[in-house]
Amino acid sequence: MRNLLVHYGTPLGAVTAADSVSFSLRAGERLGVVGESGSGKSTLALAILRMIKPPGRIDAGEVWLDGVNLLALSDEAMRQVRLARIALIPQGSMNSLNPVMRIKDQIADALRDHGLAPSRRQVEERVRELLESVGLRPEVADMFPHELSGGMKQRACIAIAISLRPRVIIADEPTSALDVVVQKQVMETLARVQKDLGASVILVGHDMGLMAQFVDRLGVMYAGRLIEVSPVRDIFTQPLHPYTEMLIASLPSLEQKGTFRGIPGLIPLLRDLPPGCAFHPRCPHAVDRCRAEEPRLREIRPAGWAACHLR
Amino acid sequence: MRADYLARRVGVFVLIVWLAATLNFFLPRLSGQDPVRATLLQQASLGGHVQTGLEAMVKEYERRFGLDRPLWKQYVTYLRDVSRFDFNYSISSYPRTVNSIIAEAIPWTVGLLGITTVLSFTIGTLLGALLAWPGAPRWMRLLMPPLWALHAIPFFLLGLILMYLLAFRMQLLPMFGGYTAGAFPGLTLTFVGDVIAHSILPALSIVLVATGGWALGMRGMMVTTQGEDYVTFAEAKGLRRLTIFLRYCVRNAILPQTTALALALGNILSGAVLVEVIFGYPGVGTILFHAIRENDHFLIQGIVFTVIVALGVATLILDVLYPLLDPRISYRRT
Amino acid sequence: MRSATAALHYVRRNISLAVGIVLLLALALFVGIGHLVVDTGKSRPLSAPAVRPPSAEHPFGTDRQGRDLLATMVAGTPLTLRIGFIAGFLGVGIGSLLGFVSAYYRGTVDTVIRGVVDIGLTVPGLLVLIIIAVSVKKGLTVDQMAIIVASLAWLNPARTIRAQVLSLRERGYVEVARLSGMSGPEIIVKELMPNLLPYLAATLVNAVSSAILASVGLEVLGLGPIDSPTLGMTLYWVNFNAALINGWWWWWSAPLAIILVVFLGLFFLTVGLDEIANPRLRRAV
Amino acid sequence: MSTLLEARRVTKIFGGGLFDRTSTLALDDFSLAIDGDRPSITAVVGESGSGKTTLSRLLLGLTAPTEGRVRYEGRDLQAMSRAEWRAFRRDVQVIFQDPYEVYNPFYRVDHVLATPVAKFRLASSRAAARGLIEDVLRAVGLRPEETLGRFPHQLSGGQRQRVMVARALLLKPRVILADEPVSMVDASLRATILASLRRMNAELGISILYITHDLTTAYQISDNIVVLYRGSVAEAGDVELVVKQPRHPYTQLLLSSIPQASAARTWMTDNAMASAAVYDAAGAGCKFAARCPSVASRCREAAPPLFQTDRHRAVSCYLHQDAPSLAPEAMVSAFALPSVTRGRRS
Repeated sequence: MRNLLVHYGTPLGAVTAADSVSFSLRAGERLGVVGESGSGKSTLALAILRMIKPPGRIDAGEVWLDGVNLLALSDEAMRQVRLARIALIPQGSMNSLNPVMRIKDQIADALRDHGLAPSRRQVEERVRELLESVGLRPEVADMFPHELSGGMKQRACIAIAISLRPRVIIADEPTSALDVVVQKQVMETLARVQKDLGASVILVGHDMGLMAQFVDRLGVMYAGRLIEVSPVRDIFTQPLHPYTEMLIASLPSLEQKGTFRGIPGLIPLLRDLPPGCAFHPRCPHAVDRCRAEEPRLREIRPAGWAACHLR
Repeated sequence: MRADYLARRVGVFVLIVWLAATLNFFLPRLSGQDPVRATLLQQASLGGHVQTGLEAMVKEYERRFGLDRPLWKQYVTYLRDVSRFDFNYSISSYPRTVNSIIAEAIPWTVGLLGITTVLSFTIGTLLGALLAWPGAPRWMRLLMPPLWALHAIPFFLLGLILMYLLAFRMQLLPMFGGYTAGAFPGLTLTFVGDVIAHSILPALSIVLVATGGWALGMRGMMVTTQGEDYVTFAEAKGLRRLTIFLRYCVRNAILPQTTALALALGNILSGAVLVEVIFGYPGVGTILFHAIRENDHFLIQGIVFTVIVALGVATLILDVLYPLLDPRISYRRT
Repeated sequence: MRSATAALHYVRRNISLAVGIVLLLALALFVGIGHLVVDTGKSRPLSAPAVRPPSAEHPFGTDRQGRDLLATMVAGTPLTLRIGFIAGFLGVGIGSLLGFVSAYYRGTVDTVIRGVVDIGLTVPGLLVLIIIAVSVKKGLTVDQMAIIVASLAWLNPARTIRAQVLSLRERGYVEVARLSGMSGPEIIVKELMPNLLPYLAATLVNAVSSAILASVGLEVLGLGPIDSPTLGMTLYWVNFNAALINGWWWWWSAPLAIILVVFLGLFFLTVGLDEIANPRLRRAV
Repeated sequence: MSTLLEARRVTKIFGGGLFDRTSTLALDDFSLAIDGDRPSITAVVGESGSGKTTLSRLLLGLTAPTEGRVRYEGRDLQAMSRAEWRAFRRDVQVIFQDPYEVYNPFYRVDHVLATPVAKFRLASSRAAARGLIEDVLRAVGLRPEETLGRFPHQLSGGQRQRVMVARALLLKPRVILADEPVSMVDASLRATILASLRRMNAELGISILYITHDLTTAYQISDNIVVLYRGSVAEAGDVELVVKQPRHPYTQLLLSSIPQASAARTWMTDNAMASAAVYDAAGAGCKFAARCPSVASRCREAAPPLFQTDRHRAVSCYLHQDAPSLAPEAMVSAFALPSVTRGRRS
């Protein structure tokens, strides 16, 4: 695994959901992408898989995986890449499994459509193996989704995602609908299968706590732009961007009481962005330049990138 | 759970049949006098070739449902008869029994309705599914407006138009009846061919109208299904477009279609009755038409009751089979 | 002013709605102008020579009993529509009342109403109507006809509106309204109704259309108001006199064309209203 | 101490009718009381299926308990007269989870504010009503001219939720039930809403019941906390004690499952195969027994009562059976007094 470089713009009609986002991902790395609602983080996940639906579209940019530009592939070649090389773990909205198919059939059709057509015995064997690797009992293979709990469904989704040993796993808010206890179990499962496969993980979400505990490096999105990318420890000790700093300050903790405070102002709408830096109306340090000129993502300290004029 | 479901469903069926029978019994008596009796007496007083039979019928009717007997006793007698499918004699064609007349007509109606329902459901559902598929050819989209328009027209009106154009003007197909008058009914090739030729027009007028409805419903469901998370995930699994289309979209979108089928049967049947009348097709609808014209109350009651029971059975079968399509059903409460 | 242009703009996008309105307006014009220029008395039998093809004097021709068909259409169309509207309004009125009560109050009321509706819907409506029509005395009037048709017309509205209210009543704003001191009927009228208006309209048009269909069906079977020149009765006479095989094409073309316009108009109106009532469809357009 | 709103030995079972063999025990012999004299913030924390939604509906009188009583000022909610019911409706207000669903899309946001004013006759004139509404909007940090006259979809989630807080304030309630008020609001806006809840408690003397799945925010704003597990109290008492030194194995599991937003990484362990949650049929014993690491045989025989381990804490676990046991309805006696003296409303 060499480099994954994403760099693209996606106008949804007149709306730019993600603008000039670029980053690289190393083999075996866990990268987090965090953002509040409307920050374009889910668009990013779908864009890497080339699954942006009209009226959205990818206008420019490149996604490199092991020396291949995914955006230049044919539709059929891209289909082969999905799951086999880049797999998605969908949002934990409990609705990602086909309600009328048994779990084993939902794994089997993925194997079959990727040219693996082994015997029924082999399929059963592989399904059992996969379920076991995510901590599910073999009986689950013959069950329907409605017979599983939320955590079990999400584990089944992980089993599907790793069925072809992908290089990159994109997890889009995988635990957003789960209770904390189950969330921890699911994330531990994800961490373990990732280690076994040696795959990289892109975790997309809004929960800073989950990011702090799970990822190696964290990208922060605001209004469709990546405004900071740093190793996760640095972000929490010395954030570079004022938004990151205020976001962290707004999080309640279990350590100390009464220390958190919100960010005043509103999250801007993507169709109505302020000129210059999108954060300037809420930024306490904003200067004239912030109102006029949009900052670019620059390396401010080793491995620490931020898009802010003040740095 | 499944036994519960079955028991509840059969219970509903019995309830429907009982209600239909009760309605059949009480409605004619609501007007104060007994219209059945009135008709019988009127027919008897008119005289004619069947007078002796009619007098016997009046006597028989008096014996069973005599007004001197309390209403509930009449009702019990009636329920007993109905449960044995005994609907008495036909008033207009005495001494034939209502049963024998209905039995003769039923194969025609079941054949026509069964085939047209299956055809229109299959074609419509398929068409609706294809219409929602991004890979569908463009000409298909042009089918939509005519289908919509046809869907809005009552079956029998389309029947009239088709009959005028194809049978009367172009003389392509026979106009009336189930087979050519004078033909010898039997399992010969010519007779079967004759029957098919006669059924094309009535069948066409039902299929053309009904297909649009199924197509519309299926297209709507497909659009909904395509927005579901499991379809997005299926795409992320790198499945072939055909796999996603068939096993994820169509498979789920067809579920509400099937539930709708049970409800639609009643409407199709109501429409088919009129189609039969227009084409003089020897099915239940035409018999009903004649029965109404001749005030043959026993025959009317017998037909209505039989049809409601038959429809009840059809929907019962559909409902019992439905859990095979949708694994969630045995858990869901209705 | 602005809302008027906005409405016009919307209608231009909602083609179905526009088509429906135009068709029904055209029909209304035909009837309205017809009543001014045509002597509807000619719709009575023996007021014209029998079985004449269209001519200057009888633009739509005449039938075998000596009715002028143009006069018959002008007189009969509003009668048929009247049956449809009376039955439709009664049906939707009763149906939505039951639907609202059933879904909002739940419990035993709901179980009973839902049971009756579910069973009623599985029974072929026309057959039940036939039994009713046969049972009541002969010589129906148009209004009695409407009431007979209405006796089943409430089933479908009750069912669909119950389903809509069921989904709406789970919304948070119903709860908030209750906590703000609103009573049950008040919540139904002020909180639920406004959101269901387009839906109710679509249901109404649908019910009118079904009622007309049912009434025409009964009439073709000979169970209608024999003395009235409604569209369905005209078709009954067409069938009775075997006009089709006798080549009297004008006799059936006129009522057929008008019924087609009625059904198509109502159908496109429903589709258009559905588009307003159902935001998901609106987005898909 | 005068009890304002009280749930006394309340049990709520859903289903279980004649034709329905599946019944759910949503709340099991649960008691809670809100003190009228010392307005405090009490948090009820539980995961999905813990019965917290049922509790909030019971306390609001939106459903009736299967067993037990819910009382307001000593009157059973199920047996109130019309006038008492109106007073209750006014005094006990609620803030719901979803800040969008609570708005009728047909009306402007003014509707949710104007309705209670009209229904409870809070103002004598149109101008007075307007003034009242503007006051409460300002009190929650919204500018009336930017808020009124808008449709709900024109406001952000945070703004919408603040309008709901304003609505509650309008009625000058004595108790506010906040049911997951920030779980659907973006992180950067949560703090503002929680701060206004605290202010309402401190400055206006309104008691607040904060129902949530989120222990972290519960810790931040409440004085006392009740941890629910499948319809029963696991642990209750002073929030500092419960959060900093949890005694019930479930509270401990819950706390260790929360990913902390800090540079210290202690969350993930390698025993990833901890079995997927086992929910066996509710037997006679402790409901947590099936998942408890320190389960003993007696845990499966009978459900543990509450043991008062500290002055301001009670735990339902046999690990603490040496402590004196406490009747369920007496749980409140383990609550701490509010740490700050709060003003009473005039």
